[in-house]
Amino acid sequence: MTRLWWTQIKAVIRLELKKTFFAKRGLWIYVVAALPVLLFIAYAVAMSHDQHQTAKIAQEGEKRLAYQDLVAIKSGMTKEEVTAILGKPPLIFHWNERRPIGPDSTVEIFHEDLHYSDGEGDLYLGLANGKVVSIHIHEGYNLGEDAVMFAVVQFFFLRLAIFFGCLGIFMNLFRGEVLDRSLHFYFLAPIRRDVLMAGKFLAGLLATCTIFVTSELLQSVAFLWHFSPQARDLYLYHNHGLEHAAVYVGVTILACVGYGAFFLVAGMLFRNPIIPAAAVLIWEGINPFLPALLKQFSVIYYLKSLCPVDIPVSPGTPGLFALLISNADPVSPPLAILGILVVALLALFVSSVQVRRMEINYTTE
Amino acid sequence: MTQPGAPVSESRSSPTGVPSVPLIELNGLTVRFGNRDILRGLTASLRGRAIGLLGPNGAGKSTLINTLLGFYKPVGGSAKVFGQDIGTNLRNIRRLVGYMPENDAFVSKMNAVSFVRMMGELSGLPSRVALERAHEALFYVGLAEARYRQLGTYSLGMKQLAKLAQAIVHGPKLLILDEPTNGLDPSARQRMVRMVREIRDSREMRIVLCSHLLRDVEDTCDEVLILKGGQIAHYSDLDEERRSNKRFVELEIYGANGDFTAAIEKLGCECAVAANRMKMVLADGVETRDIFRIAAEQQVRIRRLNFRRDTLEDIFLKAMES
Amino acid sequence: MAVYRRNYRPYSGTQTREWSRFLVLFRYSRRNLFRSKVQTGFFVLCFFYPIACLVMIYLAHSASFLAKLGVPSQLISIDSMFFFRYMSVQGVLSFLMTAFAGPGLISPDLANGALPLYFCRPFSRVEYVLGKSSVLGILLSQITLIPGLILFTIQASFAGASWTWNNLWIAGSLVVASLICISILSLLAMALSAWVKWRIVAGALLLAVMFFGAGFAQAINAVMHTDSGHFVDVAYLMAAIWIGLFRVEAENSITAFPALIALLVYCCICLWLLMRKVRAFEVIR
Amino acid sequence: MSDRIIFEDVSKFYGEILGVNRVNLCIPPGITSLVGPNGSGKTTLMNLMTGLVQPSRGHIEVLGYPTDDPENLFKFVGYSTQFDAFPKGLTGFQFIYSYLCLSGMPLQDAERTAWQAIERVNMVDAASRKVAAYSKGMRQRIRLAQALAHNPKVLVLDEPLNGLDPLARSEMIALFRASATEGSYVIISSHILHEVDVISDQVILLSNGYVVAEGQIQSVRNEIQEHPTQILIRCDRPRELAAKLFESEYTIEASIHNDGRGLLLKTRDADRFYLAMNQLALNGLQIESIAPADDDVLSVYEYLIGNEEVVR
Repeated sequence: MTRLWWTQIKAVIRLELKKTFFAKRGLWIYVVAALPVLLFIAYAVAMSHDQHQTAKIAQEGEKRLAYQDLVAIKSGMTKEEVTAILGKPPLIFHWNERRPIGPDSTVEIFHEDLHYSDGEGDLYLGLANGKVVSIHIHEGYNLGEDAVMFAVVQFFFLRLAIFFGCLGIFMNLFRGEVLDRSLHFYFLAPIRRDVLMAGKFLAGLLATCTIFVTSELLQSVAFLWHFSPQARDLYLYHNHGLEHAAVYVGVTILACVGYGAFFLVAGMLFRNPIIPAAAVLIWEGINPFLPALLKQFSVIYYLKSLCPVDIPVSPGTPGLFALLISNADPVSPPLAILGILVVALLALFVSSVQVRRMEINYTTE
Repeated sequence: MTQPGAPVSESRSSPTGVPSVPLIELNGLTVRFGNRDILRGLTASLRGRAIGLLGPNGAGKSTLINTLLGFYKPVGGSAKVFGQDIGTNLRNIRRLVGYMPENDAFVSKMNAVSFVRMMGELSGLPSRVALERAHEALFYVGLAEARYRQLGTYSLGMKQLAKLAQAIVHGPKLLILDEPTNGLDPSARQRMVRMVREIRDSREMRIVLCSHLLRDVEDTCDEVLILKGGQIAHYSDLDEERRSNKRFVELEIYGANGDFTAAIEKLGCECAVAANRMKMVLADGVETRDIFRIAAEQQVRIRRLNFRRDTLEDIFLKAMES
Repeated sequence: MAVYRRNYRPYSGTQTREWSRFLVLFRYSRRNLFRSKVQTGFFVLCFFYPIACLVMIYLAHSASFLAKLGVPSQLISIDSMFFFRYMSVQGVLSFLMTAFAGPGLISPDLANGALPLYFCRPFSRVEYVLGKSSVLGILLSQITLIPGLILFTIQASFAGASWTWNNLWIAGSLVVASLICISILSLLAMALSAWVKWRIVAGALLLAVMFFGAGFAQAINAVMHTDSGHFVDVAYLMAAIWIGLFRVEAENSITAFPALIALLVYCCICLWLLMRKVRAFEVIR
Repeated sequence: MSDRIIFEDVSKFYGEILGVNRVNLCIPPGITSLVGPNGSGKTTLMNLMTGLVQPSRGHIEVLGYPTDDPENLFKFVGYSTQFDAFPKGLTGFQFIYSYLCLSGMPLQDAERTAWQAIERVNMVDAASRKVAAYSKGMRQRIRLAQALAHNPKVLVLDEPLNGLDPLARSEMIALFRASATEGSYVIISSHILHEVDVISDQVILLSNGYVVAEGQIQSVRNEIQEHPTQILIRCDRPRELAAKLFESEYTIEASIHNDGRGLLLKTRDADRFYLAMNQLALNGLQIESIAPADDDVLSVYEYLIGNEEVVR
């Protein structure tokens, strides 16, 4: 018996995957998943280009410079003093300015911009008539803050992309079929309705997980691309980078399970997916302000608890994220996982009941 | 201001009703989707008042219609409607044509009147006239009571009628019907067929009707164009086709035994018997009277007797074999 | 005494002018639009802020009254900033209006296969799009452009010739700003609704494009340490252009001209989508 | 374990809308045609017997199985619906194939069976194209193939001939015939009455959700006493014939055709008329044709359901 069911489930999955992966209407999900990857690739390219520049400057300078050399420069120094410390500037621009100092008299000012580098950071000096007037030290990109930024973006991704992705795919499983008037096709096969549902759910899960996990991994790769090997190792092994990545993958999968089950039910109960979607989004949005009991009944609550780096809401992070990443009282990981699974199972049970009494009458929209 | 009258005056000119300018003129019309040729060099000139367009699925009937309406561009050859080329003055052709598509087509949030009225206005009727004619058209197709209801709530048959109404509202000279009786229940079908016949006989409109139900085509059309695999398999005048072989007789008889058949064969007519149905070829000199005589002798009841005419079905089958 | 049989009647009367046909579509679509109560209610709602502006203009010119209230009269100053604020508020409203009314225009026709019925008549695809978009165009200009100009004229009549002469350019910017806003919004709405043939989803998608755009713009900026991320944020681009037009000091990291180029590119994409989807029959190979 | 399809006063309501009401049926093997206007409940009846909808009242049994158990039911039931839609992006073959896979069939068996089914509706050359690109008739046929694929004992077909060309029609009808003679149950709904006339062993007439008649056409026709038999005679001198016929008491009414070459006779006793006709024919009457005008489904339909307006 169960062997038959498994073969049937496999058949359903095969059929569904063909539809979910190559459906025109599913295209946007790929886009959503691909955007952050592209973003990080762009990031990697830009960063490596900058570093290349910096290194080149450092090479061309006649002295090997260290960081303290750069900071040694004070404003008011003459060009000679500067060159005494830093050597001849590898890169230099200059131009003339005539500045009005009275109703009809002007004065000529000779500007020079010098650019030094110690291979990590850059030093930009502005000289006017041979005196240093502006000093700007541009620190090299250090992995620490970028890692936080990375975490933030990934979290944002988790919150929205996976939410909408699951919405798109799992809503399609039943509601989409009803809208296409093709659901009866499944109900005409000698297969238990709940087996069918299980198959569809697994198919959806497979699809979402593949898409989003791949995206996560690609993001990490793209992010770490341009860093020097030792920096990478530092991040991965000593800075928990690796385990974070692993955890993120886990969280992604859990998110798919949770949201998936949720939208599966929603797709059976509601004619119009927008309403439940909006409801859930709001529910999860106000989640932080809910009493502890109600908190239990949402996916994001557990996801937040699972997220490894609880991001410091520094003034640097944009407002949108700040709102999303606030997490009041986290629960312990095992509890969180359990919670999500319970929520999912609850949803699946409801939908299995629902699917058994589902009827085919496609009313005209 | 446009002049929809021009080609029609020609069609009136000839007394027979068959106009000097052919209704549709195809020469070498070829249409291709991707690498599949749907129409392969059709060449014909159709003149009938009501032309039935027949053919198996995928023979290119709908494609031909859509090409005539300019929805698809031919890759080769040309076509003329009322002597106007579909390439150059499509707009004029569309002015003269009313089209009832096969798949259901409507605007869900409108009631029938404003839907038909809008369509009328889109093909150039002044607003007031359009309203007037919209009501007329809806009455004419028999949506009288339902015409203020929203089209979204219509049943299949009613949607068909609404489609017909929008096709005739602007008083076209050519009415193109793609599967008009599709999915209609018997009474609705009879009604539709009756209507098409009326329109044909009113001589205001020429009709191109595309259908799978030979019975409907036979009831409505005077010419048939049979397509097959994107080519013309047969084009003929139905009435002439019908005037052939008068010697085939079909019988349905009760209370007969072998003797009856034997007696018939004694007359020298070969005949085939199946259950209580019987087909025979009257040998010359033999009349129906003789059959009745035999029946009278043997107390046989003849429930059905008729000369088989060469029906459209036979024509169609012949065309398919060729 | 006579018996009249009602049967088919041919028509050989006058015909309306070719160019005016798209207005038919305009009329009917508009009528459908305002059949919904919510729609009408929201439309009324859109006029609250303009009325408020009207009051402010009045107050600004009745110094005595302000004095009575003890408000310093220079508190309210009617200048380009004032109109910029007006524009941004109405811009948001008109966006919501588009999200509400836009998708209903095309998607039902595609979903119910009505397009062949339009195009088998002497009526082209361009005319169709024109007719449908004119509905949105008029609707939005009733929210943005027209009240704006009215406010300007009233202000002008209060403030006198010299002010008017010096600030005439504001009127110009009002026109241009609202035209840009209208065209991009309506094109976006129509393209999306033609693409997903389902009204509600199209509406949602429009919102998504805006918000996701904003979010992603921020993400880009955060990651790349730049400001050019804002180019994917339509609302931001529009704001940039307006700031340029009204010559106000507001922090905005994109200048008007590149923003305008970006918007034009988006418009072209929308048009392309629209023209691909609005056909009598989709040929499936 | 019965060998019938049984409805015990079954009612189905969609909210307030009446699907079918108080239906009692016992359908034997052979070809059974459902006939009735649009919205008379044909499709509902079919959905009920395939468990796509469950009855609001009453009890349905298909060869002894309840309809709420798809796993067993569809082992011997095939249903070709009227819904003209398919799962996205499948080719004709994949459509059938995946359907068979759903039933847990081993893959290569499924493939073989699928091809067999496709051959039976001769769609072989189009089978590898996307269903989305099919014409109406092809879609119809592939649906049929899906219903036939697993050689079910009960075939439920909702307007199976809709949109088929004449050739395909006759092929399909032959197909149904064949499976009916093998003793399976073929339930067909159709609007084309002259075809129903030819193919069906028994008919079920539906109107507004009620069964108004069921059984063999002839017997149903004979049930309707209030309508005398109508016979159409075409001959050269109809008036003379009419005059003669009026002498016999079983003649109720006779009317001359407009073209003056036809005579429509209403008689209470057809058989005696036929016998008499033989005699009449002998004395110099040129008879072109004789045909009973109202023993077919169409006339039964018109008598029982009436030529009611399309607009309901």
